[in-house]
Amino acid sequence: MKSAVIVFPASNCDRDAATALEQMTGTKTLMVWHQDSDLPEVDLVVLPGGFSYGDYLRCGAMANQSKIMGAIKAHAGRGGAVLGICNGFQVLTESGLLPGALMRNAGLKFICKQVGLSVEETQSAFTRKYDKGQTISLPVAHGEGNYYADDATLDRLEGDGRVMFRYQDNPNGSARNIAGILNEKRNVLGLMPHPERVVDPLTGGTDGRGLFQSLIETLS
Amino acid sequence: MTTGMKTVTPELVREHSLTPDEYGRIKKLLGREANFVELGVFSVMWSEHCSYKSTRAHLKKLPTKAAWVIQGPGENAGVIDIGDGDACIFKMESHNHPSFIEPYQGAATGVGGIMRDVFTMGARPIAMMNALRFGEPSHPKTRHLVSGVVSGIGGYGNCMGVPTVGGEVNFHKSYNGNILVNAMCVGLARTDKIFLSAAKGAGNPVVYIGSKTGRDGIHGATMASAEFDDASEEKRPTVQVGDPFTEKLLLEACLELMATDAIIAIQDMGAAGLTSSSAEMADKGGSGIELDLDKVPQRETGMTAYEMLLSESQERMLAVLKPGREDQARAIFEKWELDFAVIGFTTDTSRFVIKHGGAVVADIPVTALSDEAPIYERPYAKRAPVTGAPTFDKSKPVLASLEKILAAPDMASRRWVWEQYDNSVMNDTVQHPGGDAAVVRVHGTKKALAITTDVSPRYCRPDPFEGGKQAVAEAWRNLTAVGATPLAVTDNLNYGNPQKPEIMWEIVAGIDGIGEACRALDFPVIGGNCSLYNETNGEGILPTPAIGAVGLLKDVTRMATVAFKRQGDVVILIGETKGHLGQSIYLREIEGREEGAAPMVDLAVEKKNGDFVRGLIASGRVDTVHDVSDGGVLVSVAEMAMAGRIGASIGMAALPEAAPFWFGEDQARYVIAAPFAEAEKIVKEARAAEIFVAELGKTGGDALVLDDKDRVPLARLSAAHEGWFPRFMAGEEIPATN
Amino acid sequence: MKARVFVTLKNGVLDPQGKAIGHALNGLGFASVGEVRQGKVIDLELSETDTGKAKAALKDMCEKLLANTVIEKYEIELK
Amino acid sequence: MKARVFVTLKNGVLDPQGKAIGHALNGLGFASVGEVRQGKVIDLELSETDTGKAKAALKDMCEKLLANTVIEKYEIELK
Ligand SMILES: Nc1ncnc2c1ncn2[C@@H]1O[C@H](COP(=O)(O)OP(=O)(O)O)[C@@H](O)[C@H]1O
Ligand SMILES: [Mg+2]
Repeated sequence: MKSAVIVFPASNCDRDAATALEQMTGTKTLMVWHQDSDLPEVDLVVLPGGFSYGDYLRCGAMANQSKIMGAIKAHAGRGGAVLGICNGFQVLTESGLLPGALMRNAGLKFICKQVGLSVEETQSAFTRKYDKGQTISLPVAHGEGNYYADDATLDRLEGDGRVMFRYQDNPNGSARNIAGILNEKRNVLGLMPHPERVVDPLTGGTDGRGLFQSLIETLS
Repeated sequence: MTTGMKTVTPELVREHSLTPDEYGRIKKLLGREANFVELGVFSVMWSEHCSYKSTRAHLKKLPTKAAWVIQGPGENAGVIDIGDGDACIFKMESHNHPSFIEPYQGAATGVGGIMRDVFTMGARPIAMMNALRFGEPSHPKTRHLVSGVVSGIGGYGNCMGVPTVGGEVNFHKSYNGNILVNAMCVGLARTDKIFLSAAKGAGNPVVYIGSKTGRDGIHGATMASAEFDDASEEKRPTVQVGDPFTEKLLLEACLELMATDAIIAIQDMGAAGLTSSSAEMADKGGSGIELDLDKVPQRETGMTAYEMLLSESQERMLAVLKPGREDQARAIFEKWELDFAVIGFTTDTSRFVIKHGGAVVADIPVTALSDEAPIYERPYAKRAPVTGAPTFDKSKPVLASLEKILAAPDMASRRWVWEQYDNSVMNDTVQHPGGDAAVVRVHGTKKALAITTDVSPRYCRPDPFEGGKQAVAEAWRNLTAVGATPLAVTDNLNYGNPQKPEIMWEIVAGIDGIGEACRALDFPVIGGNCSLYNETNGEGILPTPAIGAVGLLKDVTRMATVAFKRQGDVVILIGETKGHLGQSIYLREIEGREEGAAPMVDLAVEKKNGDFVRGLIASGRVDTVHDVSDGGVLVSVAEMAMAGRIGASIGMAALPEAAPFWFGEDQARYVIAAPFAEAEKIVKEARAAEIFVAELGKTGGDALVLDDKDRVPLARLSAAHEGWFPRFMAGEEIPATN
Repeated sequence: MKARVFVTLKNGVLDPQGKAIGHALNGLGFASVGEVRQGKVIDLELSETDTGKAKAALKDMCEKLLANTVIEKYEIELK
Repeated sequence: MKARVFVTLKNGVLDPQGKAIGHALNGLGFASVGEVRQGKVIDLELSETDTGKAKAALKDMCEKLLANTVIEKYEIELK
């Protein structure tokens, strides 16, 4: 599986995503600058966590205006896999590739902690290696991860089996405990927790590996 | 163009916090009267903050050398060799005053400032710590300050993508009007890629990079000057606003430039901005410098030379490049959308020359701003250290006292604080906040750095010397407790007004204590910062010499954590317990008194016990260790139990008095836990080595059981320990004491 | 020309920040305070001199960047 | 009664957000955009019916909570 990580100004989990991917795939990850207009030929595009443009105005809003977004939309349109983690998820909702929006945490504070998630759906390139209903523990680290969408959208997401992860103990006020969702074509995933931070037992656990293994199995 | 020039009068000199004697010295050095701009330059360069005029003579006594020290004090940060061509660069700095005025921005810019000190030397920051002191919880300002400072630290550090991995939080009434915000940054570089600030050579371009210059933070002393009167209050904010987004770009751009060989010298613009960075670079390089202020990128119109030279706008750096490399550098900064301008050049005149609007507005010998700055041997008056052992009520039930102590403001879990910090970004955090020291892996290796900050100000007031020693010893102990070899120290000396002989003595004794401990433990001081005049209404803060320290784990899989890991492990106490209750948490929280002598640190014993424990961890025999500090042995055992969610049954036969043993704060002690067979061997070896050792009991169950009769469920202890901070911050609890 | 853009949450979208402010104000003794909503105000200097063109450009800016119309609405004011 | 409070950074205080927004708008081709400053707008419902009292209370709220007068200024509007 070949993958690319997009680097926006003040992305800061770009290296983490690349390191996790390299560790899992054994192949070099390509780093792509936000000003580029083309993507290299890859199976997976990752929009990493961080504070693109300082999270000024709205998280992900300015990154969504980057040149590279055109190529990412085209890649997604062709069915290519896109993974948005944390700030990457915010960019995806801002761009319309995923529905809804991520608002300020209900507690109004930044939260960094390990949270329990249930894997809601395993019918996807991102989650097939997990068991349905499995509980996994991933870290969150965000100030604006409070998922919002109108009821009709939420019903549709649930009806289509596109809610992929739910919080067991909602840390941020997200509607219906949603932590991660898929797009309609099931090739774009956005989630607030950080799977790339849990691929090494020494630094927090290995519960994030399943996501990368799923992708490797599907895309290789 | 307004030159902002005005005549220098005695009045103006005083407004710049310079004494008549100091101004006399300035005239002599210049051979004439200073003009207004020059007066401003001298006032900041000769300020306590920049010149260390009260402490310089004493700081010289600190040990700064060891085989592994690459760069000691004097540069933006200290550097140590951690093997394999890797260098660790770190420093700690205070942002006390701004954080009191505007907690969010004050703390945020403190974080930004210390990060620049570290990355200006070529390091990528990999970890942040912060040591915070607030007033008593019941003070009306405290909650607001805690909330603002913590979110400011998080706001800046989180955006930078550098994990904040630990620190300290204390509450005490002496900080009611003067909080302390000390931030520490640790970075990594290669030993052959370290950048210094010496602007050697003449004719080399001086470049300005980062954010534009505005009228931020211009020295308070100059506020009264008439020049500003026409402008509204609004024009001169004394508090700077941090822009972590720009800092992140500046970090990446600087590291990119540093990967080339275009740089001769580089330095961040910290306190006194353009003035101190340029003067210090010229001074260190033995050169002169000439700057043209018209070329400085400016955020506002009509700025005077005085304003530009004294501005403390954030997120700016100054570099001296090899001639001809300007375009290469400019391309990098343009890519990162940062300002870049050639604003001057180095000279061979040894003079600091500033031009504005085509005219020379300052012309000063460089050494007048550095070596010739006054140094004061301020008089100090020794106060006899407080001695004696306090009395206490022997009938108080031990476990009830424990529960109360675990929920005391200084002892309760800091989870509320560190959950607002991204402590796992960069994916190398091996020990998160909550343990003895944070452990951060050196990316891509099996090595790791252990990091801690420590000081017990309550010991430093009754005995500044022992308190200074103790701060170093505790830092060394915390590093040892995770299995690291302690390597070096950065200090942050927070004291009151040095012009008061009693305070000056606290400073001198504190430095002496730190020096003695660092020498005995082979733990050199490679950098530091002094913050003096921490007073309100004539009341000084508790002397607070915070010690930041770094150690090395050669193999991160050979590491200890505080959590109990298995049922049935033997719990062992290493180190002698005499039962020292003077100035202890027990005395303060249970008896409501701050009395008695501070505990003494026997440095030889400290070293012996620590080396023994570290040996056990390094050989893979022990993985569960906690040092004994605030609150004593029982608090350590309880913390280990809560962290591991495994209880323990402990006891001590034939104790004449329970409280001194369980809550005494004797130094040089550790609690460890190991399986039975291993534990037997450890006890034998310790005895053979003449190290005090005692078996306290066994791990197991879901309660803490004392002497086989009293018990308290862990869930209850955890609820007390975890509950206080969130309740306090939610406004549900305002304790009357402390 | 100077312009002011207001970006506020749509009715029906929960505003925890506004709620917290209202709560704090009540706590401070301002009993008369009912619902509170917080939004953003963005002040812009425009070199454009034609009001019509400026308005159109501002609308475009709001749609493209300044507001997220999934959750926010905007108002434009020219001065 | 409804009130609107504007809280904006004082002149001269760096506004990183405004700066970034201005930059982004220029990047999107809105060349006419010069300086941009971002602030907060707070909409409050007040049960108070006396305008004078409301104004005084709002001023008090701004000083005590809504604005950080070290770096921010405020304006009050009653509607
Ligand atoms: N301001 C802070 N920021 C982050 N972590 C903190 C802070 N204050 C305390 N901590 C963490 O809480 C834990 C307990 O702190 P403390 O009681 O001071 O430890 P010790 O006594 O071992 O020095 C440590 O892991 C420390 O790093
Ligand atoms: Mg400790």
